[in-house]
Amino acid sequence: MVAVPAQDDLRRVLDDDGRVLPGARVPDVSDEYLRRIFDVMSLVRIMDDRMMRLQRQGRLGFYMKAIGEEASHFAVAPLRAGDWVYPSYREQGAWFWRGYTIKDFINQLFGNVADPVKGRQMPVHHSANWLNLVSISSPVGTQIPQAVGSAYAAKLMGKDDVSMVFFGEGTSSTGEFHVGMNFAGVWKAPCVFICRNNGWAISVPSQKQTAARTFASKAVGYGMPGIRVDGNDILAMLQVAGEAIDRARAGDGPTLIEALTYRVQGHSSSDDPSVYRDPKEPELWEKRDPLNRMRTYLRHRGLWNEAWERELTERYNQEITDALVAADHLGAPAIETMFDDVYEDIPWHLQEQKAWLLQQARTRSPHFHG
Amino acid sequence: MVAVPAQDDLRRVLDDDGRVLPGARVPDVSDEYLRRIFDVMSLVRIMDDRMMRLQRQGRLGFYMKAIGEEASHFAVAPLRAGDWVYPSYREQGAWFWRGYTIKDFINQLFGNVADPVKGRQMPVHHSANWLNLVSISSPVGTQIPQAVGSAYAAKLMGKDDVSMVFFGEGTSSTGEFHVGMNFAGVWKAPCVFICRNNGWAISVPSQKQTAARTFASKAVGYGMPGIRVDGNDILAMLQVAGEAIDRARAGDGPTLIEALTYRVQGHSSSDDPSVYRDPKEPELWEKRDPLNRMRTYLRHRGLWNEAWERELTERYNQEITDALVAADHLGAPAIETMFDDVYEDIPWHLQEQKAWLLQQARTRSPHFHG
Amino acid sequence: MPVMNIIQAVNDALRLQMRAEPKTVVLGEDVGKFGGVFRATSGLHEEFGAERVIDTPLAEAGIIGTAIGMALYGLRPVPEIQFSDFIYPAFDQIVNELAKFRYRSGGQYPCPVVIRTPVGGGIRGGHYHSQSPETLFIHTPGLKVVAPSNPYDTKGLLLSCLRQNDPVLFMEPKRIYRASKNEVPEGDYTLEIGKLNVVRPGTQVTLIAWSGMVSIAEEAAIKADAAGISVEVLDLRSLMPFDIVGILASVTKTGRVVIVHEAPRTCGFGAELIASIQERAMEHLEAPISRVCGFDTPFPYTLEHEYMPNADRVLGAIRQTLEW
Amino acid sequence: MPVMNIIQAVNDALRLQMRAEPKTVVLGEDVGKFGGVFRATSGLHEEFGAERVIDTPLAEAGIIGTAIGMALYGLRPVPEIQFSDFIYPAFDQIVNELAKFRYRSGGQYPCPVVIRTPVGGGIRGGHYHSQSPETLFIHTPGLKVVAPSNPYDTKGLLLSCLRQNDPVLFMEPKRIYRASKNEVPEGDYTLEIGKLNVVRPGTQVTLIAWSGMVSIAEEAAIKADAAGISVEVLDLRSLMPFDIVGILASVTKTGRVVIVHEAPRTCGFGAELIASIQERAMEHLEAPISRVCGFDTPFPYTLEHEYMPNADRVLGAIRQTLEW
Ligand SMILES: Cc1ncc(C[n+]2csc(CCOP(=O)(O)OP(=O)(O)O)c2C)c(N)n1
Ligand SMILES: Cc1ncc(C[n+]2csc(CCOP(=O)(O)OP(=O)(O)O)c2C)c(N)n1
Ligand SMILES: [Mg+2]
Ligand SMILES: [Mg+2]
Repeated sequence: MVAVPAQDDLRRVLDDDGRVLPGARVPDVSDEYLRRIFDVMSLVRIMDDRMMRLQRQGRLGFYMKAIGEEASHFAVAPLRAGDWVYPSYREQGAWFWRGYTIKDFINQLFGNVADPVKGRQMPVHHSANWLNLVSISSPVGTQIPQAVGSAYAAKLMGKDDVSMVFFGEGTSSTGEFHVGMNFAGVWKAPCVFICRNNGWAISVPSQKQTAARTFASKAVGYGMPGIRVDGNDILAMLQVAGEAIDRARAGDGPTLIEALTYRVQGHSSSDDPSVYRDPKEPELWEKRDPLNRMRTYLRHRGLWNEAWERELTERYNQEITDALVAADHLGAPAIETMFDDVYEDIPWHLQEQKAWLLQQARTRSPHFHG
Repeated sequence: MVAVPAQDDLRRVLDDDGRVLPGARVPDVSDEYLRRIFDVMSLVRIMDDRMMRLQRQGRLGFYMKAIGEEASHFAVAPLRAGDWVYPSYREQGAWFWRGYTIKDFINQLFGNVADPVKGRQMPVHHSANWLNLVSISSPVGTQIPQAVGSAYAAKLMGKDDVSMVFFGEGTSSTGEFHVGMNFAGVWKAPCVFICRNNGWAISVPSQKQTAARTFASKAVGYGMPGIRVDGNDILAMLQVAGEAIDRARAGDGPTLIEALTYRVQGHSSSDDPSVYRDPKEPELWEKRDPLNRMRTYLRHRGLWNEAWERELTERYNQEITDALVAADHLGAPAIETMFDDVYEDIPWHLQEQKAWLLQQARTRSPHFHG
Repeated sequence: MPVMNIIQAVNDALRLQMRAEPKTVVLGEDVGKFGGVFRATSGLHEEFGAERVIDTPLAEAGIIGTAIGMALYGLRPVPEIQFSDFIYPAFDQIVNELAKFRYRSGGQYPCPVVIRTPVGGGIRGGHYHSQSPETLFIHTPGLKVVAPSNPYDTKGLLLSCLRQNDPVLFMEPKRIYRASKNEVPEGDYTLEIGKLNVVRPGTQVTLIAWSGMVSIAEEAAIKADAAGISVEVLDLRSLMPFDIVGILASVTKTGRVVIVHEAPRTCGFGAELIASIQERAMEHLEAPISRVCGFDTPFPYTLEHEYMPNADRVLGAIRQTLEW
Repeated sequence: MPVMNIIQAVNDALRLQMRAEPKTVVLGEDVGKFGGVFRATSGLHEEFGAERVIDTPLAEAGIIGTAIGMALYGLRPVPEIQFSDFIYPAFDQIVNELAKFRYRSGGQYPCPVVIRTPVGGGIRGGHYHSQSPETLFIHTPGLKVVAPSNPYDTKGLLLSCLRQNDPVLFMEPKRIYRASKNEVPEGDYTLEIGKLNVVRPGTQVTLIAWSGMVSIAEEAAIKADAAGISVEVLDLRSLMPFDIVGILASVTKTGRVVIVHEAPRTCGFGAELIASIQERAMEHLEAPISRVCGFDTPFPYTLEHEYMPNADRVLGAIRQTLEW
């Protein structure tokens, strides 16, 4: 069972009910900014819910939810547009915050002709180079040294862009985590590492990933600061991410942030957590739900009312419905696109294979869209 | 430049001149044991010297010296015969201490018919299963998770054997280091990790390997103790290794030991350090030579005299000469042995290839020994 | 005899062997309480405990690296790689260590590790849940590569693998994990590694397949039969070593060969089969040997059915071979 | 024109490109002050500084992983893997990431990383300083694989690689790093990737080689010539894509083919060449295509000369092909 964390080494601003803790410093952010975050966080919640239902209806092959972890996505909020983000598969908020649209998102899930990645990857493997959001990979951890490379490149090219990379606590066990962190330390790369500790890696609890006291403590081995933050506390998230981004941009090097949160539901649409974990555990964490806590905080600050939330919920639900309807009318990418983008130009052997497939398709295949 | 280390976090018993430091506890070991260690340490020094000269004469393809680092090898001394050791390529002392003979050693270097590994690997890649010394690999770091696997296996099989693994500080940058250490922490594996920090990984100084303050501090990330020891201080080495081995055997889990030492000469016979490092740096370290320090200590303890060292030097030199002469008379392994040990039995395709080669060899090759 | 699917056959073989041989241990991601993402190790944790059915940290290099050390020490580890697409972080441990340990130590250190891993496409898994990496391991001396296509072979071959002393990559066809069913003896039995199975005898064309492609080959053979073409379908079952005698017996009879595999065409195992056959039976060949394979692109998502070989394509190749 | 060896050609190409294109950076183990263990990057650190000639920590996965991120951001990284035997810790980054980035992102993220690495045996390097892993990368869609055999081709091809937008594995034949010398233009020039070179024209047998085996092939051709056999030697230079047109032009002329490579025989690139040739030119073949390769064992130490293909073996294969 994932214990509710000791307070001592955990950065918090809000208590579990969304009230500012005595003595806590509230980050200096505008009302409008906070409302935008709540807006996008709500969208993530709504989207996850809708897509999971669609998946259960058999209309979507696969989906991965972030329910209960959404606040951690907003580590990207203090970034500039020119900064680079390497997400894992569970940070929908990072995409929407940076301008990825509901249409982009849904078209990717359906892998249709309007999918930004041309139907090449499974659902939830987005890519948006126009937003400096890097293509998601399934093998976990690979993005970590890559983010360090981008961070180094910015530094070398005399730009002050920062790179940020997300991964789960399970992923901290990979060799890639180690080599990425280690290079970042040596290079003083302007890179911020967000380890979403949601307690579980599919069926494996975080205590089986490492014997270290905290994931943040792993920073010691790389000569960089490691900060543990309540990942369900949006204000604390914004604060520690903002500090780390500033440090990086100022040339003071990388930071590891462990965002303590919890995977309230299954790992993905293919998972059934009842097989391996106590159903009481998620209940414990539902009380610390990031969206509820943010709502309470906004209400206290006079920034929330029911009508507003109702309006945005309706609006997003409608947008999602519209995007789904549109997506339904969009076919699969043309069969010949299978051979594009393997290389910049199509070499002879792929030309040959393409011609053969088109020939086959014309005469036989029921799936021919070309 | 590799700085002479701060005293604070470094375990030492002897000062640089081989005198016991005020307040230091001398490990409780017998005179005979210490003399045996000095004996074997001398052998390593003599062997390295002879083999390097041989290599320079073009009689040996390749060699790797340990000069200046020999004390660190004796981390194996407190082990039992049943314990397992996974060396890297620079711990000759570990081999000789456990009973690997001068003949074995030299036959391996020559890859002749008496080579314990049948001429399969480059010089210095020994293997001695009868001594629980595991086959050395060139790719660095791979032995680290392997040692953890053996440690786990012993635990599972109800034996109290300990595994010990050696690697250089450069190797701590590999993914294998991380995954091995991490598994060991989680499994509380009876495994002792000896990181020989000799300041250099070929031409790369240790400060370019990591931004961590010390290599020992990396243990924090794995929830195990990390101890930094003066690797040129034989008494301190025996002490920390003995403690770690006892902990492991008692079921208290793994330990990372950083043995601070220095690679006084080139990385290998192929290297020329004058290209990349200040020649004054090794001079600094020669004053801290582990063999000299041990000699002084033994002399103070009344365990050393010149005649004894002269005798053992002569004896070893003679044994080496004899082994070289014998090795000279031993030919290469028979050509058909190339196909043995790929699998337990030789499958059809290798039978076919073997027959073809023997046919070729009979008619053509000047190298045919079969 | 009970009817089993492939998952059940794997599970049964592991359970039998773990009962018979206390040194056999299973390790990998999610193999414990959860029983594996495909449930192949289901129930083993309950029966044999967390020490022998080990949920590891998320690191394939660690899974294989520690399995090697276990095997050297005397255990019989059976690591699972959750998808073969995730095997590459362990690639160094597999090709430089596991495969070479016996050889490089002059026979001192055998390393009997049996790596189980699901392979192949057809489950809408895209780039990273669909790959068929057999070439990489067949090309690595020291490894055996076994690739059954049905439950009966799976159980018998897995038991054989667990009892021999070489490292094995045991490829399981995930698309038909549950769909492929046949009668499987309850108790112990083994099948010889390195022997193919003539799934369907025939006279005019030899059709070679393995793993998930055997059923496609059979489907094509049935269609061919309906069109009056007699096709002999060979299920290789073992790719390293492969059964050259069995292949040549068929090829010298038919003189025409079609090979089907899911992996990309270029440097796929089909190429080796062609090379090996033409070296030994050129005079019997009445047409070029043809291949129906995955294309030389990463495995796509939406177009996966267009990517994968199917019976129509195989039939097309059969016809072309005959018309040559 | 100055005479250079392969090391100098590599060095010259890197220097020229780094001068012309400030985004080009070199990274790897010991590539900085030391100039690489083979000295291929010698002097670059002095000229371009530690920020563009980067001594990395000891981790191939980090070298390639960070190089990918650099390339995505806009740099032109040229990582060195010290020996190709040590490339496997980076295998996941190469096959799952580098090779697939452009494709999986729908063309959004090209990833122009040129990995330089010495390959092949003959330097008494044993298992881990001798491997020829080309098959593994040719079989990975998305990568180009280039393997020059001499200084002139090395410089021209390396410059081409550095200026195109796909990831490349650039294999350097370490045995002849210094021994192979020819005239190399001082300034800029490029050679087209994907085109073979007819090293020696001939009429009776086509002999296909690349990398360190080209000189062996030439030696065999000279011996054959002395025996009255006319051999056409093709240096493939580029393995992915490979020059099928050039190969077929020769094969349709000679009707007989011998392929030489150092990598183990089974699933080596020779197999693909055989498959591709017989698919397209079966009617022209007058004998089975034969292979002279490394054996299917790990690369041995003492017996390395027995292991490696040599001119006598190639000549033997040529004779057998003619006698068939
Ligand atoms: C290299 C690799 N091995 C295995 C997997 C299969 N897998 C997918 S997600 C996952 C667990 C990841 O856990 P964590 O890093 O904690 O992220 P979370 O899912 O909790 O967000 C595993 C094992 C993978 N994707 N990549
Ligand atoms: C995976 C891998 N990459 C690169 C090399 C080449 N190499 C051999 S030794 C070495 C440096 C090792 O340094 P360190 O770990 O500090 O050990 P030391 O040589 O100092 O004892 C390198 C880079 C290798 N053997 N293995
Ligand atoms: Mg997690
Ligand atoms: Mg070192």
